[in-house]
Amino acid sequence: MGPIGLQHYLVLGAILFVLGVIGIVSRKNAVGILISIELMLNAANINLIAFSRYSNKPIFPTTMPEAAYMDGQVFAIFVIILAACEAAVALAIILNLFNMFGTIEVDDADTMRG
Amino acid sequence: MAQNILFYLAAVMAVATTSMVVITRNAVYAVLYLIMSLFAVALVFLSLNAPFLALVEIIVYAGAIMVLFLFVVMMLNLQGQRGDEATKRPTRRQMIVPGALALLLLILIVVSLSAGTPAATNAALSDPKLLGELLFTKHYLGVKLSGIILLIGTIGGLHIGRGGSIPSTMEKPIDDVTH
Amino acid sequence: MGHYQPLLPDLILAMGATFILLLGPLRDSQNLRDFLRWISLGLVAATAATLVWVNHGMATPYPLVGEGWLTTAPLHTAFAVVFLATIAWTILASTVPDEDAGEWYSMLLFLGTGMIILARAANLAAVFLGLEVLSISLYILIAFRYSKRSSLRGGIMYLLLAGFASGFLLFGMALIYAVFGTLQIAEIRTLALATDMGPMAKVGFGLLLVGVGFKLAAVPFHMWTPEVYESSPGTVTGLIASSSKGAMLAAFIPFLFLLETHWSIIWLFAALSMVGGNLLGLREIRVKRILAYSSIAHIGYVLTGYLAGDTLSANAAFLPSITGVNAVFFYVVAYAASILGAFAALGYIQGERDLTLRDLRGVGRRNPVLAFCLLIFVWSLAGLPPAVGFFGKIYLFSAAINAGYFWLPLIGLLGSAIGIYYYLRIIVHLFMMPADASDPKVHASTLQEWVMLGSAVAVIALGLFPETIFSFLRAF
Amino acid sequence: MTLLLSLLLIPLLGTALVGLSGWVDRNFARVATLIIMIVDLAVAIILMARTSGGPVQVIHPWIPSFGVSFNLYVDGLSALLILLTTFIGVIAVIISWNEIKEKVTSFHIWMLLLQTGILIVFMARDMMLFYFGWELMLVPMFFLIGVWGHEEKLYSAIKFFLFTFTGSIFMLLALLYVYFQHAAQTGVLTFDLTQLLQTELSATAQTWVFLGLFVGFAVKVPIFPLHTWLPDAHTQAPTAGSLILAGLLLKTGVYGIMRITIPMAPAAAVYFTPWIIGLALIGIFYGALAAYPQRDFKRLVAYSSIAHLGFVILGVFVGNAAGYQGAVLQMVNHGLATGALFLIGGMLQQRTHTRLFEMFGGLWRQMPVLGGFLLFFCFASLGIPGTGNFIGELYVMGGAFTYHPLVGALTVFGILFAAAYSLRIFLATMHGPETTAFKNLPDASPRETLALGTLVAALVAIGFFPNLVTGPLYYPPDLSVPQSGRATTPAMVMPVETGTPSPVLAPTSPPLHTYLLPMNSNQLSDQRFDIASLSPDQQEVR
Repeated sequence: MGPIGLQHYLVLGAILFVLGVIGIVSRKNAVGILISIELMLNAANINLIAFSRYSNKPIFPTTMPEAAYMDGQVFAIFVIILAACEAAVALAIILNLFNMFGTIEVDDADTMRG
Repeated sequence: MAQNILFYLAAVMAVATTSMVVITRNAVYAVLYLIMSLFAVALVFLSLNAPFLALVEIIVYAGAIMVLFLFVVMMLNLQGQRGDEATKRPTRRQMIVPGALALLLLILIVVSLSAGTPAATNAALSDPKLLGELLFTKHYLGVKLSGIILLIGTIGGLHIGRGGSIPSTMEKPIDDVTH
Repeated sequence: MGHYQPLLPDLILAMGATFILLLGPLRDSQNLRDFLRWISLGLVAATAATLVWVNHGMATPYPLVGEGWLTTAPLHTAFAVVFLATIAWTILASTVPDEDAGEWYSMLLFLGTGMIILARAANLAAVFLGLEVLSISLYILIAFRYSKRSSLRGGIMYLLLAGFASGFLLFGMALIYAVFGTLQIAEIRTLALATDMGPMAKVGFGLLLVGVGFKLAAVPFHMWTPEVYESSPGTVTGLIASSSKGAMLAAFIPFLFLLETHWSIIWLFAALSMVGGNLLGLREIRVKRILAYSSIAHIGYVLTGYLAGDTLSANAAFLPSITGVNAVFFYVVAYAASILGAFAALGYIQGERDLTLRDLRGVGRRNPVLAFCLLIFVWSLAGLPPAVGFFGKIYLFSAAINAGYFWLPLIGLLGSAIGIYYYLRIIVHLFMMPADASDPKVHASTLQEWVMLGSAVAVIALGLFPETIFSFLRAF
Repeated sequence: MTLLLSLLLIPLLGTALVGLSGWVDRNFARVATLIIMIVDLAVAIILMARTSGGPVQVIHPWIPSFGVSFNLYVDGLSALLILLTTFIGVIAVIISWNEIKEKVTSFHIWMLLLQTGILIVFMARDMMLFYFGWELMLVPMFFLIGVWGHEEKLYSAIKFFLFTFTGSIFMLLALLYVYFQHAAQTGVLTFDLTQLLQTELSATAQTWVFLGLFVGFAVKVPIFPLHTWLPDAHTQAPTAGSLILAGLLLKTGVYGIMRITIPMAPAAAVYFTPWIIGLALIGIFYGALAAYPQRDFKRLVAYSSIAHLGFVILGVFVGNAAGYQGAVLQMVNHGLATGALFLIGGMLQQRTHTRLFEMFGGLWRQMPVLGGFLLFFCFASLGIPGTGNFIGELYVMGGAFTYHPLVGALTVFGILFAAAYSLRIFLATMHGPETTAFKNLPDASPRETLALGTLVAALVAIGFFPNLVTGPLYYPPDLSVPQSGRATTPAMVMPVETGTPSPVLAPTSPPLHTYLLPMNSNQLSDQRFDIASLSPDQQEVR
């Protein structure tokens, strides 16, 4: 159990990402799918931030521009903002759909299997 | 070593809770597990010396977004439609895509683990000040775009969330979500 | 000011959109609503003009602006101007839904902002954020008629699928960032071309391609298309099919170095889309879905052009003027001109329920102008002269042949021969079938009819003088 | 040259005029179209005269970045077919005068657009322009059949469209291949046929190019296994549509084979000649056999077209002067005679609302004039002396015998078969017990008499002066060629005696070779296919 490296984080991210994908494909209702999308975005965030820490020795040898190693963290902030907005719009639609028509199943005709 | 312990703790917790998110058929539980998962991921961020992101994760993600989720799910429950999943399990056919993807990523994991473990550096980047500076210098366009996204999200939520209340000619207005 | 000057176009558009939003309360009077339309139009025009102004006369290597977020390369600027034109067209041609409280034009302008950012993105974060501005605006535009179930369903469905796609895109980007250590696409390109990129980057780019495939609705990621197209307002459907995909295509141009390693994936996307899109449409009777399947096929054609790449490959040094990317540009213009009009026309005809081929009967007699325009657009989509779609297809397949692909153009041409059938069905129902008892309802204002006629004439004119589009491109 | 442009622009801009006049009154649209067609015919006649001094060409840049130019080129063969086009255009308008009662204006607009497309095909020297015109022909024809056709118009229209379009795809791929090969070899981007013909293609490449082009054109001709769209389209189209289909659209296919396919891949053409001659013979017999038992007047004539076009293809591919001339003669004659049969079928249908033979019978008594015309065109169709068809078939036969006696003999049998179905048309309608279903059917109106009479005159004229048709083929291919090149006009001499028969299946049999393969000559490519450039021993034949 050596020191923790970039790979460990990437593995963690990958596992969470796959769990998110499984969640999306196995669920039918809008809220469930939305939750799984959040999982995927989150998994990507782990990767982005992990790199910030291990930036001066990336897997691919490169000459780093100054402070590019922080880009991942900045990107992660943007992703969180985006997740918030997407959730807000999605929940508004879901709520409205439910209020007016009484269902949140989005998958009547099996049309949106990924 | 402390980082090791922190990482494994957080990682196990994250994987476990996330699995529960996917497995459970109860929407409220799913959201609650997701919140736990987000806390675990925040711990992962901490282990990466990114305290600012860890806080943002907890405050914004777990605190605001997830509470919104919870609110909606509970409201749906209140009105008789449970946000839960139908009882039927996914069929084998539906599991092909994630299965294949999981396999693909497994290969990736093996390959990248065999590439060796670089040592951790960049201790300095726990500094939120640097992050702030970067946000408003190098990435100011991103901040601007995030602002636009937030604005659009607000307008969109407001517009669509207006439901059937305006204009009055529309069918079946909802006056109260709890009726 | 000097620092912000390169970003002036984006600022004008975004601030203009906010301004329109503030004018929202004026909506109650018809005059003021018209006023809003013209203001929005003016804003789009101003943006386009500024865009050209700040970007003209750039020399290679094209400088990046916005601290490396946006490129000033002429091709991308030209793409952005084209997308602004589609937005302007939509502002003119769209019927504002009853549910509008001043957000409609504002949302269209925000959509335009997303497009011009995405089209000129020079780093991964810009691609992602531009795409999200675009996507979120589209969710709202699709679900805009919140009193209609189909509209809300379409909105949530597009949102979930686009979110899913974003997840792949983002995870791919994260892996790429982890490997190369930079978000700048140009740097990634240099690094990736310098040596063998390794398995992790390949997986990253693969996930990126899956995300892009979802957004473009390439087979096998096309499932959402018919449903979403059906439930959106006609003009918005046109935008989804034309410039929102077009912006993604433009953003993908800097990634074309992937042809070295990932060409087989793109090849597969293209072939499957051309076959699948054309076959799936054959049995469909709902018109918007027919065009949705046709748009899948068209994405296949475009990807065929992409395979030809942005530069000429070594074995094809004899067609200097038509690279794959130029052909794609031509096609995006041609396709946008045709599909926007087609969906808008269907939108005017559409009643309460889904529009079927049957509903088209009698439109030729009842509203000959609209039917004639629809004929021209469908003609162009089918790729028949003298409409512009004809040369669009020829250029794409020429570029592919030029780059040494043979089977793909053959598959594409055979696919388009299959696809001709459903275009012919539309024409047959428009002109050659007696109307049922009830006449179709057509709601088109005079302005809208003129806009349609104008774009029909443009489709023919561009088809007769296709060089115009290349001259336009060269002017940047 | 403004002549060529005006030939195209008159019908194209005429659509606007027709649209305007049709807005005022539907009869104005008819009159306007007729005037436009007549003016176009006049221009075509002038062009014909002009062409005798050498080919007329006009080149404008069109899409320079793609090597496409607006390149029109008219030599004797083109001028001949253009003349036929404009002539049949006039007849088509006259004949639709009473038949088309709905959507008159749009009918005539489509007619004019169709004429434009056909003219582009016959005039284009630039292959992209050619393809442009080729596809442009489809849509008006689709509308003519689909809107103004008979019972199963939609099925027929779609079938027609899909067949032709699918065929044209292979043609496009082949053209693009040659275009890129040419660009790779010379560095010049051009779709100019003259230059594309200079491309050196390997044997394999020639095979594929030939097959691609041939399939594209063969669908239109149509050659045997690709013919199934034709009976439906011809039967269901309105009279004018059938006339144009038979008279012109089928000829565009043959023209494409003569002008593009064979010169582009001469070696492959030689290689495939026996097979194609086999298909042509099958077409001749299949068309005749399938025509005979038909119950539907127009369907019978449609099948007979397959047989007639078999003769044309045979003439083209036997590869000698006689066959070539015969093919061109048969193209023109078939356009006139079969077109006329379709006209009569349309007239009968207009009067009786049926096309079925069992409903007819003994109509001669009621309509002697029309019956007389029918008799003449039936005889023309079976090729009696005095009509152009006789000369054409004679030439083709001669060419076939030169190629191989067996082929010649089979051709003779084919002509005998033609007699059977041609006579059946006449006997089943005009002779026999008089039908009780129809009384007091009006005879041919003056307008109809005029249309049919013109066709009779044309056929008889060709029958007695075949060099009206074959003469233009000897127009100098280029002004650089001395005038003496056309000194000898072809006499009505049968070239049978002198030709050396070649083994049927030998891919390198001499006749086709000798005039198809001046690959490295610096002569203009047209000459490869022109009688003027035949090898000396073959010129003696004349």
